[in-house]
Amino acid sequence: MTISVRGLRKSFGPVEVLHGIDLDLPPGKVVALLGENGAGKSTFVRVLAGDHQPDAGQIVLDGAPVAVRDVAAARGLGIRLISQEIADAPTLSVAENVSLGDWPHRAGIVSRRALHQRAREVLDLLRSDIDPGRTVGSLRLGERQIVEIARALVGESRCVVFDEPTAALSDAEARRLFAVIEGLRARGVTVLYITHRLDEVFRIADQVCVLRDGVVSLDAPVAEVTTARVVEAMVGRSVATERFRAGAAPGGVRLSVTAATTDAFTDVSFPVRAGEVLGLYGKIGSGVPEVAEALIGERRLRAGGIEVDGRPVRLRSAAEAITAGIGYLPPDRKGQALLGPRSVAENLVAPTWRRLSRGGLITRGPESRAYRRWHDVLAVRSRNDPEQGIATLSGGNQQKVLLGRWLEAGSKVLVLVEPTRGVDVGARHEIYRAVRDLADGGSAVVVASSDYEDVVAVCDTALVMVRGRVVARVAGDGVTTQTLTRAAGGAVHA
Amino acid sequence: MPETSIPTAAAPPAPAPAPARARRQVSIPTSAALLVFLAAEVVFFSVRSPFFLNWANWVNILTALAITGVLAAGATVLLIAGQFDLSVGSGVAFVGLVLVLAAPAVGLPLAVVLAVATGIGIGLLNGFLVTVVGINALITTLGTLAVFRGLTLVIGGGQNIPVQGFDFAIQRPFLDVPVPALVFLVVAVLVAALLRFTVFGRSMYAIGANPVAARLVGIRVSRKLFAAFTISGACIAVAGLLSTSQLGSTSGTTGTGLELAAVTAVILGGVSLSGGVGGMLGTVIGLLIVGVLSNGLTLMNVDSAWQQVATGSLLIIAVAFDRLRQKVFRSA
Amino acid sequence: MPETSIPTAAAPPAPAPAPARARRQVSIPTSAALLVFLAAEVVFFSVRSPFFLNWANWVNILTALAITGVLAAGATVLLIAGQFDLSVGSGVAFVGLVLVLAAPAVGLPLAVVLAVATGIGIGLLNGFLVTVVGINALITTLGTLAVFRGLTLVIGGGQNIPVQGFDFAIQRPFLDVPVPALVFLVVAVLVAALLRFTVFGRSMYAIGANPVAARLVGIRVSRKLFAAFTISGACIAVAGLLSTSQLGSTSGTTGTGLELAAVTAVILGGVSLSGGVGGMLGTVIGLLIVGVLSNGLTLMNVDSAWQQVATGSLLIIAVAFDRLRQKVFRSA
Amino acid sequence: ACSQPATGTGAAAATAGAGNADAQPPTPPPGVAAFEPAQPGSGAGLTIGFTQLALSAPFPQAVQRSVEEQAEIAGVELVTCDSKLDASRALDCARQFATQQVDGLITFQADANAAASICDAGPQVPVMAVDIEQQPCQTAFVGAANTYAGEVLGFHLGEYFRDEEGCEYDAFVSLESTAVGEVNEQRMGGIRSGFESVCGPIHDLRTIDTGAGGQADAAQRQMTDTLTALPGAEKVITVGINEDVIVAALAAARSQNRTDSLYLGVQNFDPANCTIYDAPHYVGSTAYFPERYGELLVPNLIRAVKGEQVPAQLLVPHEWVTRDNVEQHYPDFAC
Ligand SMILES: Nc1ncnc2c1ncn2[C@@H]1O[C@H](COP(=O)(O)OP(=O)(O)OP(=O)(O)O)[C@@H](O)[C@H]1O
Ligand SMILES: Nc1ncnc2c1ncn2[C@@H]1O[C@H](COP(=O)(O)OP(=O)(O)OP(=O)(O)O)[C@@H](O)[C@H]1O
Ligand SMILES: [Mg+2]
Ligand SMILES: [Mg+2]
Repeated sequence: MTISVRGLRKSFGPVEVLHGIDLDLPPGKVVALLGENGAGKSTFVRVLAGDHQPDAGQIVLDGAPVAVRDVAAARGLGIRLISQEIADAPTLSVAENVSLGDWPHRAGIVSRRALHQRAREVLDLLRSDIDPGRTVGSLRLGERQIVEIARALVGESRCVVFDEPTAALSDAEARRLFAVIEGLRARGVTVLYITHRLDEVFRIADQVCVLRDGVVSLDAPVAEVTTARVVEAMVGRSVATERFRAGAAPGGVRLSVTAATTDAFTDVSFPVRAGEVLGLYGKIGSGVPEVAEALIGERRLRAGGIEVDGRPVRLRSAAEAITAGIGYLPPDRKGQALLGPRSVAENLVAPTWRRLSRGGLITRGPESRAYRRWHDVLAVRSRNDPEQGIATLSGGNQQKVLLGRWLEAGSKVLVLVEPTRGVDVGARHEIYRAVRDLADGGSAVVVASSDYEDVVAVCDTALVMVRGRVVARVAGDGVTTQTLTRAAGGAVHA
Repeated sequence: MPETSIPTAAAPPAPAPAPARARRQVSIPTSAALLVFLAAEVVFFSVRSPFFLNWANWVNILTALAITGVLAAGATVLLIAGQFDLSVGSGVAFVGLVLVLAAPAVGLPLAVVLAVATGIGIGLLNGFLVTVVGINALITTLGTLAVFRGLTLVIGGGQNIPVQGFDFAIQRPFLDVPVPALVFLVVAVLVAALLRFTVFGRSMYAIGANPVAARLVGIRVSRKLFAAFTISGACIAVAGLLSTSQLGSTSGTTGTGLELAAVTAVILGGVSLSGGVGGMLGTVIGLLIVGVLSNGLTLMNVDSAWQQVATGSLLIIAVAFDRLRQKVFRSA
Repeated sequence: MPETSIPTAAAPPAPAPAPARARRQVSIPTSAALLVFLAAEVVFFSVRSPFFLNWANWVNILTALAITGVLAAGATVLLIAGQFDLSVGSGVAFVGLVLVLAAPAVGLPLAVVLAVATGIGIGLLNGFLVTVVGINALITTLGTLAVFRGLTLVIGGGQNIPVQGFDFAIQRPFLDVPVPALVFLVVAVLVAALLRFTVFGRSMYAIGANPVAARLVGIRVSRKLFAAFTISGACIAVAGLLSTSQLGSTSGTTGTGLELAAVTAVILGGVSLSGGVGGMLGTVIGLLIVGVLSNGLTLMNVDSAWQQVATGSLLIIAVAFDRLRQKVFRSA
Repeated sequence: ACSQPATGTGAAAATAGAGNADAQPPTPPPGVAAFEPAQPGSGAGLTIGFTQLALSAPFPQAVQRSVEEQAEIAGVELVTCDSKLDASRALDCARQFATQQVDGLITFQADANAAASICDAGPQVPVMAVDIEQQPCQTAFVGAANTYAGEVLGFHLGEYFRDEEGCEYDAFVSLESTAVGEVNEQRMGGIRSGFESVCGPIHDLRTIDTGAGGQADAAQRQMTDTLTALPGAEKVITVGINEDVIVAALAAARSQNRTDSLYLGVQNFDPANCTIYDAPHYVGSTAYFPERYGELLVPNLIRAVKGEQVPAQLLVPHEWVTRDNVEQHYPDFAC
């Protein structure tokens, strides 16, 4: 049976986001859905999954139009969505989250055993060793993403939609996900797969569909397309995969970490010079994000020290770190960075309120200047209204605004964790350029990422970490996909 | 009791950082900590009053908290789903009024049916306003709180009105325990089971923990919340019958402040304002902590003003005590 | 402790669902919708009562809501940051008591200083318990609510205690407007400016929107919240002085229920329970909607029971009305 | 004293502004008793349970202190339980006294209809009902003759208006508290009938509910609006369920410079409350002597416990107190 979409339209208030989408999703096929940030991918799949109601057009199942009144109805039809933003119940156990919404029960009585058994089974499918008894709130972002995915594998489904599932996954986790997707395809399930990582497309997709400004700009079998053509269809221009290297020779040491040790990593040392971009590359459990947390004062050092501009700093809180001239882009957009109900402008200048204020009084001028500047530099897709609620921006565009925060703050030391998570190809380059410009302006930048592309694209030097220890240090042209993955993979045991 | 152990599990690090606070706001005394507290109270009062430890007195304690307890049961379901019902107090008064006015006219049996229908009706009204119209629960139930208190005074003229032959609540079927206490126990067990073992119960937790997630996994949030408000309405009905029956009359002020008493017990028992955690057992302990205190202090002939001071401080100390436990526990 | 540090960070406990809930549950009547409502009230009462539209009566309305309004101002700041203060009502009574007891002993000027210190002290106590000890705001202020009501009764013996020569609040400095109304206006303007134009105000919104994110952009969340509770304490002090001076005395029941009246106005005015949205203007409109209604109904000699019914219904209708507007607007 | 001869019915007379010249003062009900302090040690070894109405109000507080005093003298052990104007709390109190095996009860509780259950739940011992009937278990009713007390106030208020103003007034504001149950109706209703017996049917009646037990804030707010709705009214008769609401009414008037327009008739007399007695038109109060209730309650309860007979009605000798006769009743009156 085929799911088809005909003339689908969707607006939010005055803004039309989808201008009539026509698409066929044949069974047993993996369809990659691509598009710039704000192209309408999530909105489209949310309509498909019954979470948004279309303003026009219809969803056709086996030739018969179906009404998808709400998510429950969509699930009834076998359509499941793993949404872009993690949507789980943090206070409940992994097992419950896996079965969230369709608990195994007899006459309304939940069977605890079945609950745990089921969780164990799907987690095994994903070869994950997360304990089903744990509270989801206590899991890493990546682990939570795994739980989200596991949820979609419970029970029978005809169509599973993944909205940027790998954004928070390690390569290893991603590989397991692909295996699972293979399995789904083999069972005749339709898979709709949203991503910004083109390599994934050619790895798993049978068909490529590109959304551009709310219309389908490309819909073809993978065999017939090239990366270049896909990118063209997405951004309307070709994007060279350039590398952004230091313009001038780096200056004096701005940030130096010596023999830093916490429960999550041991004996980590590195200097970062003014104008230098240092990459911290490592997969889950490598301790990379934890090093970043230590730099922002979210995690106390057990041993070792941190110096900024040669002055030792004791970082007991984010506030202290920021006062010491350190900026920090956290990995979890919704949970750690977004001021949900507030405006784009307010989110953008959040760390700089004080600086932009006069004696504690907000000054509109500098703020709107900051807004206009970064809105353009980062090519944020929005109504271009400073007062627009940031929650109404697409995931990727939210990410750009949050990065803009720290570019505006122009911190001496900038720590970026997963800076391009959920950001489209075009925008990636805007971000890399912005980071580089910042470094050239004399900042020391640390890019902590599990995505080697970030490191390769913009870092002068890179440390590879495995299970809390630095296992390799590469510099200059030594920073390549191969060296990074080999160093990191070397210590990975199946 | 997995749900109450959760916040501790996910408890934050370090002295004062704010997720800590965010967490702390939702973080709550585990039953363990509260039980210790309750035990302390019991020991204290046993020493101070010869009458405290005898069966009759414990029956009193249970009976005294029965009506608040029945309402707290409903409040527990709602609060776990992140909702409130502040209309329970005036609801009880209105149910009572309907009963006493209907009884002479249509006879007791039918009057009871009407009264129960009224209670459930109040729940349905709240549910409708919150889930269908989409008014937030606080405004809605603050509104219905005023409306039903007002109606009670308008119709009842602020008088207290007697009812004849409706005294089931002062019977003591067995072990010399009056009906209200027994009803409370039954309701508590039912709600505990509902929350712990049923799909409905689990979806309350899911909705409370994250309504967006609940929606995205296909839980029909509105319907479930509607049901939850209806349950609260049923509790109002039961409480109304108990109150009217054990007094043999109802008045304009019946039930004043019950909403706060109920919510206090629930929160003290470990349900967080932001929903998704806690359970009926905690609520029962919360009820006992408050109930035992006021019983014990009265036995010791402590002036009611001082009782308020004591209750307030205890509320704070009980939770502070748990915060402390958590810190020690963590840094240990 | 390290494992706990990530989850806390990674977990969107309260914050993340908040925006979603803010949209679905806690509706935010835009000032526009509420203003229409207020206008409707005004028109209605102008027609029904000859006394409604004259200046003296508007002065009454303002004066009548002054005390609630001052407290609502503090509540607005707190609620925007996702916090509560239920202790304001009994705080007012306690401040008044301190004043009337101290005045004869140490003289008025010093007594006033003591009273103000008391109010701010209550705020500091709440702030300390919430931000340092880490008890959630509801439990904390429910506790202090009981404690200070109790102390007021213990010390004041429930008596009505007069104070001599402290009648600044009945003066009418200009335009025949009594001091309380003027004080309220000043406080309202100050708080509005604080929220709208200062970094402090901004951080209140940020904390309410997402405490974790707020912390990570360098906001010292504990300190700010502590300050917010202190502001609420200052409002308690001011309200306490106004109330005592207006009545020329204070009693055990002074200020009962003010906390609910204040919170009602704030929520009605559009501040969401989950924090991060709303403002002082909304609160003022919320206060007026309630104040005008009760004034108008009293002018029409409507008995107070019916007034409760009317107020409750209106509360609901006002918000429902706005929900409707939003739905129509969205589907348009 | 009467300007014109009374004509026709009281009502007609009243509207004529004359008033009923030969109106008779209300007759005190049977059972008015004299205060008698308890005999020292007379109650040694006894325990008495005292269910209070609401310790947040001055009146019960005064009763409380007086009872404590007398219990002290008599050597009785006193256990208090506050019902906070809530019958179900009173019921809990009764249960608790049963477990505590007290020898006698003093019950001051608002809901007369709930008395049956409360009696049933309490210990089977002598019961003194304070101000509110506690059937079937009450041994004696002690305290205010509520209706009579109201009528006394109303009558003298009426007399004053008949003699001074020819029964002319602009409005009659009654500050009540439905929360205290029938006592409210008995006392406030008594005032009205007493007044009407002199000046005929009341016109321009404004009844204001001032919340549980009569709360100042509520009274002040509504009084302010009421005065606005009575522009130019210079004779506003103001009666209240307690002194708090009268103080509040004065505050409301003061803030509009209309203190002169309030003619005050007050329930109960608290010699300390000068705000009221210094008001320009303080007409008078019905004294309840709550500060002496103990002298009726304690000795008689002790007798009842010892099996002696006590009268079924022990009523407070209500007095009409004005600035002229106040020193007779309160020699140390200081205002
Ligand atoms: N609730 C909403 N209200 C208003 N506008 C919205 C809302 N949700 C999304 N939008 C807008 O619709 C457009 C498409 O958003 P959508 O989330 O579908 O983009 P996307 O393709 O998923 O981008 P990304 O790759 O960044 O996730 C964006 O411009 C966004 O601002
Ligand atoms: N009715 C609405 N009004 C305003 N904002 C909304 C509304 N519904 C959703 N949003 C916000 O718009 C944003 C994009 O829409 P949505 O929430 O459906 O996607 P998401 O789950 O946040 O992730 P994604 O980036 O994939 O869209 C979300 O962040 C959401 O908070
Ligand atoms: Mg998206
Ligand atoms: Mg999106």
